Amino acid sequence: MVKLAHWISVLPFMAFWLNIMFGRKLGKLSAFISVGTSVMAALLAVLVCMGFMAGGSSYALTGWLTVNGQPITLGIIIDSLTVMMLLVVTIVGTLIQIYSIGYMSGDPRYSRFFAYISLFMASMLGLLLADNLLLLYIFWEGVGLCSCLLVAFWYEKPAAAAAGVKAFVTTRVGDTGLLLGILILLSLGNTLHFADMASVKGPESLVALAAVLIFLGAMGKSAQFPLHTWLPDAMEGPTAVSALIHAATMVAAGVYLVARLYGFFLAHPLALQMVACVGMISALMAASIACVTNDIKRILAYSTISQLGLMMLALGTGGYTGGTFHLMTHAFFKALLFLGAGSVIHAAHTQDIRAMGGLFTKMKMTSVTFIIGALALAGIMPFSGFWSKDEIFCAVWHHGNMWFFAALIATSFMTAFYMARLVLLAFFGASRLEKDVHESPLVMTGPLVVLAAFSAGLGLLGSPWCHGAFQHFIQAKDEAIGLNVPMAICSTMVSLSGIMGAYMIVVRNVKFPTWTWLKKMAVNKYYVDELYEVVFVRPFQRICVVSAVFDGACIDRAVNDVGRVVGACGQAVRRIQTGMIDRYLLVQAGGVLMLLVFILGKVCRIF
Amino acid sequence: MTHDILFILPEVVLAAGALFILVCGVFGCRRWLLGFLALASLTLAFFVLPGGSNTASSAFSGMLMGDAFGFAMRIFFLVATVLAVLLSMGYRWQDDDDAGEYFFFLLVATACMMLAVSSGNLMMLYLSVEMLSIVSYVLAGFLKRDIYSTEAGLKYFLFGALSTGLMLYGITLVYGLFGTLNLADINARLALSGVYAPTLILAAVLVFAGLAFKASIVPFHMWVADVYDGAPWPVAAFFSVAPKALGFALLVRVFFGSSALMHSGWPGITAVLAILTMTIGNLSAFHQDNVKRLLAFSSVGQAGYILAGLATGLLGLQAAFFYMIIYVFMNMGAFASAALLSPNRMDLAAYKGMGQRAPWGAMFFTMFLLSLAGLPPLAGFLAKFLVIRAAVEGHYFWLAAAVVLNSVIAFFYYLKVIKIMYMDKPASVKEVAISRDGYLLLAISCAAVIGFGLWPKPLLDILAVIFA
Amino acid sequence: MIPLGHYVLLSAFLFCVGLFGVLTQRNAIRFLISIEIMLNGANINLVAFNRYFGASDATGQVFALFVIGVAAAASVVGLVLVIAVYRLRKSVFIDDFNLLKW
Amino acid sequence: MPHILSTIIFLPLLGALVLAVIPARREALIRFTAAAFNAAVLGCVGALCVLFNHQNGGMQFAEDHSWIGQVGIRYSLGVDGVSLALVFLTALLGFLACLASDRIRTKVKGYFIVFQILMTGMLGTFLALDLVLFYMFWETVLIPMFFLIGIWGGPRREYAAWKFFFYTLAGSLIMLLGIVAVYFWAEPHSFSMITLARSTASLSPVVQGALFGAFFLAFAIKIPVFPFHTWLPDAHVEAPTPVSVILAGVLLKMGTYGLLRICVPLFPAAMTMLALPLGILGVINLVYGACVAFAQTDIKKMIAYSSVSHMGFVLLGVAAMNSTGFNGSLLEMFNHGIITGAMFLLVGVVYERAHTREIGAFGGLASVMPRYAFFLTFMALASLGLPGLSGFVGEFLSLAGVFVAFPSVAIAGAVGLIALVVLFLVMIKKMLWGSPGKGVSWPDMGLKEVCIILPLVVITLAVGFYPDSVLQYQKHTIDILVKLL
Amino acid sequence: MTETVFYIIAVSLCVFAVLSVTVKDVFHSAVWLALALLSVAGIFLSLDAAFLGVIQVLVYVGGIMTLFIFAIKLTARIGDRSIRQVSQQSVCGGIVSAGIFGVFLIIIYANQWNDMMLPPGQGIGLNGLGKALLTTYALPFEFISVLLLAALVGAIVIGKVKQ
Repeated sequence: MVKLAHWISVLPFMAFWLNIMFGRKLGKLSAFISVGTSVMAALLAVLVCMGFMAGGSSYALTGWLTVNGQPITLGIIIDSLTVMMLLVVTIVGTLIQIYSIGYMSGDPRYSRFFAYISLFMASMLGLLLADNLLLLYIFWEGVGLCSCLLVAFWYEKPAAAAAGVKAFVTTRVGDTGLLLGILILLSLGNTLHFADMASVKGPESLVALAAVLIFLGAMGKSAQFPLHTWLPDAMEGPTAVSALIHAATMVAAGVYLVARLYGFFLAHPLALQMVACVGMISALMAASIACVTNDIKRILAYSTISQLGLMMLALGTGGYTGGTFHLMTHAFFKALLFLGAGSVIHAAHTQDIRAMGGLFTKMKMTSVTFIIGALALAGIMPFSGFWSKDEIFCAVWHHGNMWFFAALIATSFMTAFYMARLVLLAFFGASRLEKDVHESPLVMTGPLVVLAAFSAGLGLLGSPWCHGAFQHFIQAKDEAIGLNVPMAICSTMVSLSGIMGAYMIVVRNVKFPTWTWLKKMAVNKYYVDELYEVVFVRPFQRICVVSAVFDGACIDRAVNDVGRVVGACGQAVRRIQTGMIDRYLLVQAGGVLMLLVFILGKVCRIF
Repeated sequence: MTHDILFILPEVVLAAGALFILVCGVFGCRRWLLGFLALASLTLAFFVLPGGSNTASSAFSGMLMGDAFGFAMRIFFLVATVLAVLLSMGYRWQDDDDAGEYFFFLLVATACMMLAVSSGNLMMLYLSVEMLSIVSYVLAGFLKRDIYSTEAGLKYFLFGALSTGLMLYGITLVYGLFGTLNLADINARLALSGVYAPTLILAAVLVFAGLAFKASIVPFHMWVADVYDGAPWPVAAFFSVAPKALGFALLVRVFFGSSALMHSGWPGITAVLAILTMTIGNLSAFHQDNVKRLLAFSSVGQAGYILAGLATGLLGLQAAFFYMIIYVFMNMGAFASAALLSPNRMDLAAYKGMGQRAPWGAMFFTMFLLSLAGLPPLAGFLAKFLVIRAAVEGHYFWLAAAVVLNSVIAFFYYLKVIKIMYMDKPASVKEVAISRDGYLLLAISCAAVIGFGLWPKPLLDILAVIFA
Repeated sequence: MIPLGHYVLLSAFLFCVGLFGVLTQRNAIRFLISIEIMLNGANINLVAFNRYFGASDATGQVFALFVIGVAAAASVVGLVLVIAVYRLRKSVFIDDFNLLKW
Repeated sequence: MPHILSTIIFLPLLGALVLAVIPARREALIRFTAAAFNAAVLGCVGALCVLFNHQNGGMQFAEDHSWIGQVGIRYSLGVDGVSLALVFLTALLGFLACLASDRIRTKVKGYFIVFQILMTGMLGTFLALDLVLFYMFWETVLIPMFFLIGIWGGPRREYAAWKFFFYTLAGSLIMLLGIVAVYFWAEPHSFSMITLARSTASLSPVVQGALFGAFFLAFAIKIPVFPFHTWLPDAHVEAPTPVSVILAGVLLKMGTYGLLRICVPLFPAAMTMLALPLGILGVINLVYGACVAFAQTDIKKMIAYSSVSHMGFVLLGVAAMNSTGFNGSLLEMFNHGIITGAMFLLVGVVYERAHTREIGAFGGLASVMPRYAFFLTFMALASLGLPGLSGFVGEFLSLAGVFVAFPSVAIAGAVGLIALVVLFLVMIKKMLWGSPGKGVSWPDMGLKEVCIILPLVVITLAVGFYPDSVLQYQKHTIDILVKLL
Repeated sequence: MTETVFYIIAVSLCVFAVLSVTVKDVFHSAVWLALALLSVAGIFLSLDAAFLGVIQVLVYVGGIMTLFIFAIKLTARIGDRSIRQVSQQSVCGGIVSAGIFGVFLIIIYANQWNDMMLPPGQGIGLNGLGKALLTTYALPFEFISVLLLAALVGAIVIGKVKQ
């Protein structure tokens, strides 16, 4: 049963080629092809999961390359992490594709959209199934490409095109780090298979550098602190795309990579420490920005960066279960929030939450599901968010570093704050919309309900009632299985205070006079974009112009000058022939004299 | 006695043929018939040639010596003159008189060259060179009503008289030193004594001046451009091929044949002269806009390459003479196609768009120019390759580098002509007709250039025998 | 007794006077005159060497004879060319003939 | 088939002769016969690939006859792993360029005759084993290229043709000096590359260095390496599309092939000594090419400069001096030929419709010409080294190889790769995305144009997914080559 | 006694030669040349080459000088004595020819000819000369005739004026 795993990735790939080749002729049918294949992939994933439960194992496919004498073989890896991620990606992917049938109904390039989505699914699933770092890198770039194509799907808008390029280039910077990490490992003679990544040969410093570089790749893909600028701009793409790629699956690839190489990272505490720090910084920064942004999709984007920061923090502080569990739950409720936002935008035709209001009464289904997602994100008791965030609280507390714990509390507080603010502004209060608003069609609200169910129920897997089913499944090493009651109370209190804060500011509009400069910094996204513009983009353009001018002026002119010089001396020599016979005779007699003097001087040394 | 007569039978046949043509010319035969007669006498001389000369003998009490080198050169001159006669028949002359005298001079010149190259005595050598010069002055100034041709004739005379004067004085000094003018004895006495008196250097330089004038080596090359420019096309073509080859043959006979002179400073100096000849020849041709002067300077450049071969020892001799044989066909072909394509207008603008107006003619001309430049599949490349090989083998690296540098410069102006023919729009689109004899000549030279390019083995074997 | 050196010196002097004449004349005919002087210089050399090398063979004198013949032929052709140029250009001065240049 | 290599080389020449006979006004017949002959060559090369024995790394189908005995020049041909891929590339691109030549309407007969001679020259260069024979074919490529650029080229064609000709000629003549010098310095005097490989290894490094310098100069101009590259953009901009396909696809490879075939086996000591400078040159090529390309406004000049940076990768591969590096550089040569050939064909498609190459002139082509947009995006991604397409494999192997030898150079190379990515993505953004400009309403790619591009796309995908399809041919030869070092 | 005669003739020969080259008027230069040729004939007589002296007088002075006079009369316009006779490079010409003469002097005095005295006995007589002409040097003798013929034909071809 497990041997069919590679079909999970191949099926969507076939759907991609079908849609590309016969896109225009298929029209509406292309949606059903891609949804059909992802449903089949989901079923296969379930089968693989059962096969895995019954003791299935990873298997090899074919040999691919020999680098430095090391044969690199392609294979499929089957273990708890992969199975869990396969299930998450296929289920969320299918739901989002169903949702986008409605969302993209009027679009002229309808079939091309589903082609790209299928290609994305194929690459993402391939990434999960890859059993060595090189194959993972190949699908890694494929995923980056699809995100670029989908973000720039409405390429008539220059902003979308620029965002697509920015996304691909920034992730590509990260991927170069991953590539260099692979090259280092290869040059040290290791095979890149995950199985033997724990026991890597080579000098400590080099391998640590490799680990850091690989994490650089993960940072690029998961939009962590230095390379996060592309995710907010990526919101130019259709919301379904944002939901699928920039919330649930692709951005999770970075965390998946760190989790996959957890043995390797554990062997190098320095790299682990860096993971934690980067996670902390991203979480804090993104959360603070989210509190002050007014565009619904950008709030969710920054929230994603923040949550991923938390996951990285969890992994960095040894919380393998916390990180992975939060990864799973976050995929569901963040997808739900994005799709909810999508249906809100679809109906209200605006993204600015200050211009919305009172949607609760008009869009009952969307509002309820959205609120469930928000509560899950904020980490309120019964919902999945609470359980996974609780795991993270335990892991960080267990790690002992007070700075991390303080950052964790601050982030949870801010998370609760901006989600509550968003919900209050968008769904409650007076309606500031001009036109009336009506509920989205069933094809869009259906997936919302299913996702809401998942967001609510999934958390219970890790709760004591199912006596740690998820922990056993994920083969967690750390022993903090039982519910740590005081930690749970503390996290709930933090979330509730966050919500109260939002309520005070939004409904009671109480002015908090403190930290105005921090508020101004957050509004301007800490000037990171402008920094990159000044440090990287503009100097690069200037270097190019200078080198082009240099190329034309110096080298080209030098070459032409050589031709001119030879021409000039040709002209000079030609001038000797003046046609005057007496000069010729003189040259001849002079020639004889010179020859005489030269030979006598040389041969007989008379002179 | 019969052996002596047999030895010089070819020359006698040529002289008789020349006189016969002279007489026919007087009785008003047309140019084509006279040309045919000239060809007949040349072929007859060719068949008579092997009869008289077994390679070891000398005739007329040392006046002539019949070695393999002399024999080969005599065939060489016959072939060169056949090509020149063909060109003269194919070329459209302005006025058709004096055709008889023209062919008379051509044949007499060939007879002199054949005698000169097989002469074993400096007196005979001087007389035949002087005879050739006198005939050449007349040929250069042949079109007596055209101011350019007469000026060319006069310039050639003035330059030639001074050079042969120098050579004569050199020969008198040689006679003073050795008491005899017979080359064999001179070489023997030179090898014997080994003392290198300054007078001999003086004599050698003066004789070298005379011969270098013929072979257009640098300090004595000033006349080349003006005389070729002024002389009519077939005469210029003949000058660029036969007398130049004679110059080099005599240089080998007098200087490079005997070993005594070789080990002294001569090779170094000839190498320097070779570089000068190449460079000045190619550079002067760089900005030429008159095809004839361009080809004249290119022939000076080619003389430089041949001299480079001579400067580098035995392997170089073979390379130089292989180059010379190929040079005959390339250069005659180039001159012929230039002459046939635009006989009266010599500026490059006349050749604009020749690719459309005379496709075959232009193709032949391109073929010859590329061979002169040294493009691989053609024979020109192989010739240059052998010279470079000889230079590197003799450790004359800067000479080899000079040959390479010069062929880059040379490629420029050869390609400039090709560019003008194919890439510029023609002024007038009327077709340019080439006469039957013209095509025959072009075909022969083209066949030789391509044939020797692809299969040079027979030629190299002959040269190996000559310079064993 | 006259040493051979004097004869050779005399012929060398004549040769150089002829050369000087050739290099500095503007008139073609004076050019020819200088050429004649050079050739006579050579003749003296030839006859002197023949005489001083013991009268076994007559190479020198025969060669001198031929040189006189050749000089005659050369000056005939030279003069004809000069006259032909004069007929067209109405001048005998060498530096007027520079149509063929560069 | 005893003389398969000779038939491959001289079949195009035979085609040229046949074309010479056909009267100039029968253009259709001329195009058909030219295409037929090129197809025949492609067929022969295909047969060659099939008959080629992968396991045996040495020379196969060798032909060796004495040509000019006295001088020691032999007519010896042979194909092995190194040259097989390039011969196939030449035949394929020649055939496709021939099909794409329907844009040439003036002097068609002359065009195809010169084109066939060019093919003979290129095929001969890759198959010759005798240094002088190699040099002869190397030079025969010059004149046809000069005519092709000079007569059928763009506005500044003569200047470009001159520059191209004299740049390459100067280099190759210096190589001639090198060839003659090698002949005399090697112990058993010979021109054949195989015997020389054994005898020159004993030469002192200084002598090897000098000889290597002579050869390297000629190849550096052809590759082109940084200071000698200014002829490439001019030649590309002015050459008609099919000619620039051949120029980019094959002529650049003659330089790098020379490095692998002549410099590495003949001067191993010099190569190992100069590997680092070569690597540094490779990086300069890579970064400098991408930067200058980024600042170009003419699409063809941009792609020309991008070829300069791709050639940087090949140099990196060669500088690695190990089997992975050589495999990478050889594969990169093959891929670059395919990809850049396709890019130029695509540029030709747009140029034929818009008659301008300024990138500013086309915006938003994706909505006007979707099929063209797909192909251009595909090829742009392949050339920026997207994994899963052939570009990546070559670059990855070169980088992996160089990393073992010189880590810092490899890191600089990988960072330089980002410049390449930015270059091509911005090109796609400017040309395809954004709203279509005024008057941009051209028909999409016709069936013929698609059929020309399709084989190249298929090969790029095939090599990308399964690189062993090409690597298997060259693995064993390169192992032998590495053993020589 | 013969020495003094030789030296007188030699000195006069040098004076005549220099005068014929430097004098302004072309006609005077031709006359000085004639005198120089006569003194050369004298030199031949002093070297016991009587026949050569006679030939010299007959051919040179008689034949070639008349040719020159004809040519001068045909080309030189009367009274053009004022036109500059010396070319611009006269100074360089002088230097070069002086240089070459200097080299001659150095070499001749470094040579063994200086001390060679006149051997006893007469030079080659007329019959010796005649025998040499027709036996060892028969080929050049015939060759000279063809040369003169060619010069003749050449002169006619270029000289004749078309009716």
